[in-house]
Amino acid sequence: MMNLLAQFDLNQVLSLASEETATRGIGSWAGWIPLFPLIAAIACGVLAYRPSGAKTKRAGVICIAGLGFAFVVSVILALNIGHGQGHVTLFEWIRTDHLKADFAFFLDPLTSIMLIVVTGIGTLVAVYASEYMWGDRGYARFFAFVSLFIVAMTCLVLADNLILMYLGWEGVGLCSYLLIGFYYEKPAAVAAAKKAFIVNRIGDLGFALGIMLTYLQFGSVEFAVIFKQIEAWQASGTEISIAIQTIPFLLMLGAFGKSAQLPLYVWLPDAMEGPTPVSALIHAATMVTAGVYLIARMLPLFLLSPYALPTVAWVGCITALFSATIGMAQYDIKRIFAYSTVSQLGYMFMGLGVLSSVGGTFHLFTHAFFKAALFLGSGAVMHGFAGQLDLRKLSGLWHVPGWQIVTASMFVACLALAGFPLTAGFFSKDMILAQAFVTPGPGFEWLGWIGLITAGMTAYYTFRVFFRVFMGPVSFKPGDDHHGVHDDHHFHPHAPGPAINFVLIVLGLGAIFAGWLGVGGESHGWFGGMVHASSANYEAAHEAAHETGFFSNPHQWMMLASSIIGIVGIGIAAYLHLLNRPAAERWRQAILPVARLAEHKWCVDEGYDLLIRRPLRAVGHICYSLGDTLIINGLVALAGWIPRLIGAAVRPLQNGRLQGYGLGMAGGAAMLLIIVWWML
Amino acid sequence: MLLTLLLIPTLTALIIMLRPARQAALIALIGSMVALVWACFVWSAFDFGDSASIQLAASWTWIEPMGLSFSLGVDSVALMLVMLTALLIPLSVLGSWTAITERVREFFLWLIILEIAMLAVFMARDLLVFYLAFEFTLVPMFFLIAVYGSTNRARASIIFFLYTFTGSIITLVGLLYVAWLQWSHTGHWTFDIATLTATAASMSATQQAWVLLALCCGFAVKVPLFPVHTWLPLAHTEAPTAGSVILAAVLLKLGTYGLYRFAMPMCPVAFSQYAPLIATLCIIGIIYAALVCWVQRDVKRLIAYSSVSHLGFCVLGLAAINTAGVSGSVMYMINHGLSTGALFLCIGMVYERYHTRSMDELGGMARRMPIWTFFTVFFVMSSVGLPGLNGFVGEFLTIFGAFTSGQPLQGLPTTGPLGPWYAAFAGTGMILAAIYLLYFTGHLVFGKYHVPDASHGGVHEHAHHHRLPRDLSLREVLVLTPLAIFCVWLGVQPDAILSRIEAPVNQVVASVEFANSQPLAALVTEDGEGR
Amino acid sequence: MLDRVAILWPEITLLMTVMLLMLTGTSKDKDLRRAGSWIAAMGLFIAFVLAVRMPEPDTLLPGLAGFVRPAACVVGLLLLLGLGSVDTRYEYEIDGGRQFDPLDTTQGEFLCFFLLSLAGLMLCTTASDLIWLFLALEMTSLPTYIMVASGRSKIVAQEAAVKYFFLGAAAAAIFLYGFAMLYGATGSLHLIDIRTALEAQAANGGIGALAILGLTLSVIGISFKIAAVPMHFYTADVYEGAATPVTAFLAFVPKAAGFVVLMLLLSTVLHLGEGGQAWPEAIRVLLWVLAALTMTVGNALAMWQNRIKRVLAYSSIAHSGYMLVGLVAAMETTGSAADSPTTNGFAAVLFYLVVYGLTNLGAFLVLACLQRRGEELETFDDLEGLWDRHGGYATIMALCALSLMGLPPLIGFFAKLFLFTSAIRAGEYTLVIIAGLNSAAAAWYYLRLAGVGWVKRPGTAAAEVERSPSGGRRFAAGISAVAAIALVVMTARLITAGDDAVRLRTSDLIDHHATLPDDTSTAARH
Amino acid sequence: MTAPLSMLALNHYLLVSGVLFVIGLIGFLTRRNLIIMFLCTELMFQAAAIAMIAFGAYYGNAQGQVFLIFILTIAAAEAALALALVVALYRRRSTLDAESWSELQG
Repeated sequence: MMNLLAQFDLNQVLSLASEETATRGIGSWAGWIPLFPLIAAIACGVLAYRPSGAKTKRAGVICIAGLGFAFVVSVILALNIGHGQGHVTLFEWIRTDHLKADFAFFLDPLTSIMLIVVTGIGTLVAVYASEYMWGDRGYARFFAFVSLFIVAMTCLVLADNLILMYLGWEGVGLCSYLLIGFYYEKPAAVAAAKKAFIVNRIGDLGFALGIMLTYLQFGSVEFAVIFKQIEAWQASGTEISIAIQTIPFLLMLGAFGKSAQLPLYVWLPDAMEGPTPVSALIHAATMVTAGVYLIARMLPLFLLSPYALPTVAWVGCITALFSATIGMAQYDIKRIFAYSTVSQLGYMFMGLGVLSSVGGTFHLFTHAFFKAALFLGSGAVMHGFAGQLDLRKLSGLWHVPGWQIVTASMFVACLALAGFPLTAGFFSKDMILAQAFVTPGPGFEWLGWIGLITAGMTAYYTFRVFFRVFMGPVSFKPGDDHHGVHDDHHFHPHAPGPAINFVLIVLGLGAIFAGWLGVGGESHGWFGGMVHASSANYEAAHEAAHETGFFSNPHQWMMLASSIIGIVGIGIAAYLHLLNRPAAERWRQAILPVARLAEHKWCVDEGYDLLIRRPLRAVGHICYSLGDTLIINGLVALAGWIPRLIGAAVRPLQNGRLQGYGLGMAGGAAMLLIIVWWML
Repeated sequence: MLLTLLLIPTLTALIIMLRPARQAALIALIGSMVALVWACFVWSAFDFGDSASIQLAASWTWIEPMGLSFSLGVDSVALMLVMLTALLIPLSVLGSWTAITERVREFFLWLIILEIAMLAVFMARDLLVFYLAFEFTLVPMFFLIAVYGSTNRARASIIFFLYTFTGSIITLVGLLYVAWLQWSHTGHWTFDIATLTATAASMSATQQAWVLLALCCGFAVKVPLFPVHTWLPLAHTEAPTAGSVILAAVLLKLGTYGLYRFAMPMCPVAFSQYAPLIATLCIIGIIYAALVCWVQRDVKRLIAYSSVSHLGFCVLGLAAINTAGVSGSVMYMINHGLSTGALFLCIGMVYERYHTRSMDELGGMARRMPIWTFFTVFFVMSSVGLPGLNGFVGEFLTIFGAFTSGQPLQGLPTTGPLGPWYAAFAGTGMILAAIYLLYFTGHLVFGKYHVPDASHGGVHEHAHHHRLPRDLSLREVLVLTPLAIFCVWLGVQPDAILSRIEAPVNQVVASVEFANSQPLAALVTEDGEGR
Repeated sequence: MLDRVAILWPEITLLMTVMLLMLTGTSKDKDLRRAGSWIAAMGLFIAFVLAVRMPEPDTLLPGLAGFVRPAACVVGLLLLLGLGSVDTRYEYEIDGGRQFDPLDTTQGEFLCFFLLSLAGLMLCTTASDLIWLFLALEMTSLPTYIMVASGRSKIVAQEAAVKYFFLGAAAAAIFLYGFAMLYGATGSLHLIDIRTALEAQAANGGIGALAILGLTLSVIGISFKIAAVPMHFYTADVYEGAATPVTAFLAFVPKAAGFVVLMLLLSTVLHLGEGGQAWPEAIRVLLWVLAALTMTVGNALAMWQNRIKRVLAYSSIAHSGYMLVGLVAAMETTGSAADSPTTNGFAAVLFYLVVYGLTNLGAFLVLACLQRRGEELETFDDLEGLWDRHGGYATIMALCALSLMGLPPLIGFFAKLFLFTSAIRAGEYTLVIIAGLNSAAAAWYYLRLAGVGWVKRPGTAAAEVERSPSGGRRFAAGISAVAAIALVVMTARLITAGDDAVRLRTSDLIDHHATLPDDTSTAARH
Repeated sequence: MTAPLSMLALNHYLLVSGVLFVIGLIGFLTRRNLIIMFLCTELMFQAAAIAMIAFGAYYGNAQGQVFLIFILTIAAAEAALALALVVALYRRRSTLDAESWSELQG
């Protein structure tokens, strides 16, 4: 690590003169963002290995300071960047005459939004975790990994070329592996961590091949060069070769792997084994959005091929619907929110797919806030009730003293997630659905309708959790995780402390007011402006939408429709889980086979295990037992035995009898004579 | 200059022989450190401006009528491997400080003799000197495995010796054929690599094919390419820690170095003709070995099979016959040496404490050995090919080489027989690598802590001989830290090596491309042919 | 005839030493008897000095004597050292007070037979006609039969002598018949005349069937001496039965004589093959088959052995096979200036002979130096853990075994290298591959031989192994081990000497048959 | 010297020597008694001698006979040696059967 620091060559970072673009040298500040979390990571790492490290809170403070400073710099960047771009090269990384990839940062409005989300949520989670993780043996180790995660995520977001993004990509994969497997003594956690890393790796292979194909077609992996080339082609109208059109599909594979979309989503629900702050930060707000950021960043490339974006849209939509159905049938709060994250990510991809890049990124932005709030809230519940997460065993937390703030922020976050009017989620989801009905594309209307239905389901399962856990009669059973050791019979929940409450309040406010950023003005307010200024903007189809809308203006129409759907969803949830809980059981009995299947997550995990993992292991066994030991070693032993076989054939002649030898000699001589005679 | 690099270990060997056994380890350490310092001195004396040309050359005639001269010389690729060897020997000496209890003097003697042989291989500019050293590395390795190995070491050492010995004899026949061809043209015997490569390159395609087959027999066994790899897991599971570190880190590179130095330049036409076949063998090797790794219960055999899988990438890079591929493969040789060598050291440290290598008896070390866990996870990530660490650069470049080989790159006409599909299948190797290495970490490092039998674990710590602390002692940390620093340095700053090996790699690739583009009129006249 | 005597001085000195030994051997005075081996050594040394300076005989391969005789003397000296005091039982009895009876002592006679056999070998090199060849061969082998019989007091020695004698006699009869047919085909016994007759036959329509059959029979008969395949049956039993120093003697002297005679005989048809090939097709195939069979059977049988002497016996058969490869490769037809010594088959055989002689000697002498409960070492478990008990011997055994295997830095590798290069030059690719695979297979038992001393711990049997009394053997074994390493430096000189030794006698020298070529250059060469 | 042998007469002699040689060989392989075996080898020697003489006569030079003399001397030497050996063996095993000598094998 020390070596990495020396490489940073501080004066270069501080040098205000950035190369190409003429912004006020803002690019060079970008170098600072990954630097501070890195220093924090090293400091916490050192602390982790000193025996006294676990006792003090110092690690938490260092991490919060590092991330906080990065957040401040990101905010300054976001304000100063306006609609310009920044670029700074820290040092040359890979330089063969074919392949050129430097450790360089590229800054544009889209990057600054992502930076704000990453560092902002990161700091808040660090504050939350400083209290939540207190008392755990790996306290310093946790903060080392979190700050390392922020370093990797910022590198990913700031990267100016695909290979550096790949570095960040795998870096976050490593940190998620380390953090999911944080409680390494629980076999389930270790298995979940391994599963996350491997599924991500499958996606990363697609991403790597995509990078190579990009290099092959564009001769370079740097965004600036690629976008310039695309503009040149579009200007000259040259025909786009099939090879170039396959690049988006490969990159998509990487994006779906990292953002847990349909084929490769299985790792996210299991990632809940990790500590809750990790779930909130990595598996809700930041890492899983990397896939969305990749597609947003490379949107011009995706536009080249006619089929890329529709596929993205449809995969996103189906994933949203699919995971919403599973979410409705789960009982573990964190699992429900995990499936809801997969579903909301589906929405973001749908947004990008239907050419509403603003909608997609804005949903990403708002989702980060309310989903983090939901996770941290459920974390507080888990912390307070000794690891209890089953919604059937918790009820009426609103009335328990000290839990009011948590309930309030959870309520606000649930409203946002459900898309209740005027909350953040409402605005972002509405943009996506509106655009779905407007953009001409294969079956995009159907997309819209499915999106609306899923929105209803989302509202239902969100408030199912809320009404079950926070409303209704007060009754709770503690979990088995003797975090704070109390004996069972007269257990009293241990209310969340000030740090947790502060963070929940901030996120709650974010969940409400974040929506206003994207409203107003002709292109969705400040947020829209920022996105349009970046590489992810797409103008064309927008104006045409107004005349041919279903009603006079699709947005007004969509606001009305989605709010009705949201309220209906909330109503059903209220009826079933607050007013008449036994009715829920009766309804479940009515559709028992489907309900049980949904509970078992449509047996997707078992399917993968059966179709892929078990056959591969069988092939492994066959290769080892049959291939190696039997065939190859067999052949080698056989080759080793040939001389011995010849020996065995000749050995009987050596029987020690004098005349036996004489006979052998005479016979041999005769045989040789015959050969010579035959040769004459 | 180079001769002194050989003389220092010889001197150390002599002193070890004379001094009492107690001091053998210390002398070995000092000797190998001095050799390392001298190697750095050689590195500084080496002018990387024209790193393609042979520098620091020196030669003494040995058997004049045979044209055999003991000539040394090194270009930047060979220098890299010399530095790798010079670095690893002191580390493995330090690594096995307490591991070896009886016949200590012979152990370090064999280790230093092994170092002499390996350095001679990389520095040889004369074909026969290369071959002499190439085969002589077998003897110390044989004794290291046979005397200091674990349970069925006798069988493993004999199989190791015979496997490689048979392969290399056929290579000898191939090399002699080329030498004789040169003699029948010019009338005087010489084994100088440059002249022989020139003659060999002008051979007819069929002759080149035969010579390539002969060369591959010896080098493919050493690299362990797919069908002939079964000796490696046997040798590794039985070898002592230092033995398997050197075996994995340097001895396997003799094969790939041989392919790079001899197979490609000597039979360019045949090599590019058969490159798809070699590439398919590599890919099968990658996937086959990775799957086999996944079902192993013995940790050392798992890492051994992982070396087979990783070196599949290395040779794939060579078969790509373009700058990215070949420089990736050279990078891979060095990176694999560092990361797998370090992994073996880590396993050795656990073996020294609990005397077992099977995952059933051992697990969850993280709780009791945090520092060891850091290093093991670090090196696992390096060999999985995590960007930012050294494994990634080599792996990415080799797959990238295979991907772009044969495709008209932007304005750069690259010949090369492979294509994107080779890269795609090789890429699955990256996923499988993650699977089996995390399977290994999941069992050995994380998960529930269990030790062979708890008493033994306890007793062992206060056992009679060296009282090893539960986590890593300072000595052990000192062994692993330089490797970790190199992994990070090569990961963040691969240019240090890439830029230096650019020239020789380009030279080899250009020679192969030139030979392919050459119309085969310049055939070797047939009279040279025997009956 | 007198001029031939001028070149026989080394043999004459040996014969004189034999006479002297016979006298001292039976004298009553004890230390005079014991001085026998010193006298023999002196005789050998003088012979060596003379052999180096002898002028070239007027035979088909004039230089051969200049190379083989000094080599024979050197190896002879080492063998003599290795002999030490063979069959010392009678001497003990004398010390123990038994009345000395000249009839019973065998010490003196043993040394005489030793020197006679060596003289026989040296005579082979200067043979110019078939009679001389026949006599020299018989003179080499007859003493060896007695040495085998009297070398050791155990019954197995007599059994070995019986087998060796009878099969030897039969083989002698075979090659004698071959000589007769050769004489019949060419009408002369002088090798040079035979050569001119065969050159004439080759010129008009190929060499006659009688000559080819005669040559084949003699090659088969002589292949008994070099233990080539059809005639190899006796080797293992005789080597195991005889005393170890005697076995060391058997492994080198008859084999050297056999190869020298083969070279002389085959040089009558050298370069007379159809279409300018080195050998007539029939002879080439014969030698090819002999070489391939000998290598493969030798190595194959060696795999099964557990007793050390039998392993070394079969390994010596395999080495004869490798040397036959050199014979098949033979000399470059054009004899051009560019013909470098390293691609000359015959030169490679001579070089291999010397190297094989030294390293094989080392291996046998290590066995001779050690004994278990007064008896010779038997199986591999006697050698286990030798490194811990007798470090020096384990190293010598390892060095000799690895050199016999042909492991690079040692001299054995260069010997095989020259064989391979000459075979490749002759275009015998398949034979080279077979030789390569054979030496790879052979690596198994050589590795076992070399490794057993180092790898294993001393077992119960090995615990009782201790040094045998005589000091000379240790010194001889040490020298041969050092030779395995140091000779590498001498390879250049040795191979060039070998190349000069096998320069075929050009036909223009034949007419002035009587005058000896006073070629002064031979003396300067060594 | 009398007129050299005609080709026809030569063939007769060669036939005799060939038959003699084969008889010797078969005798050597079949007869168990050591002395008889030695005599068979002597028979093979004499067969070679006859061939030598025949060729000598055919070519009209005396080299064949010179060779004969030496063959006889060597045969005598071997006879002496053979008998000495046989006596030593008889003292050890008191049997002359060749089969009894098969301890060394494998």
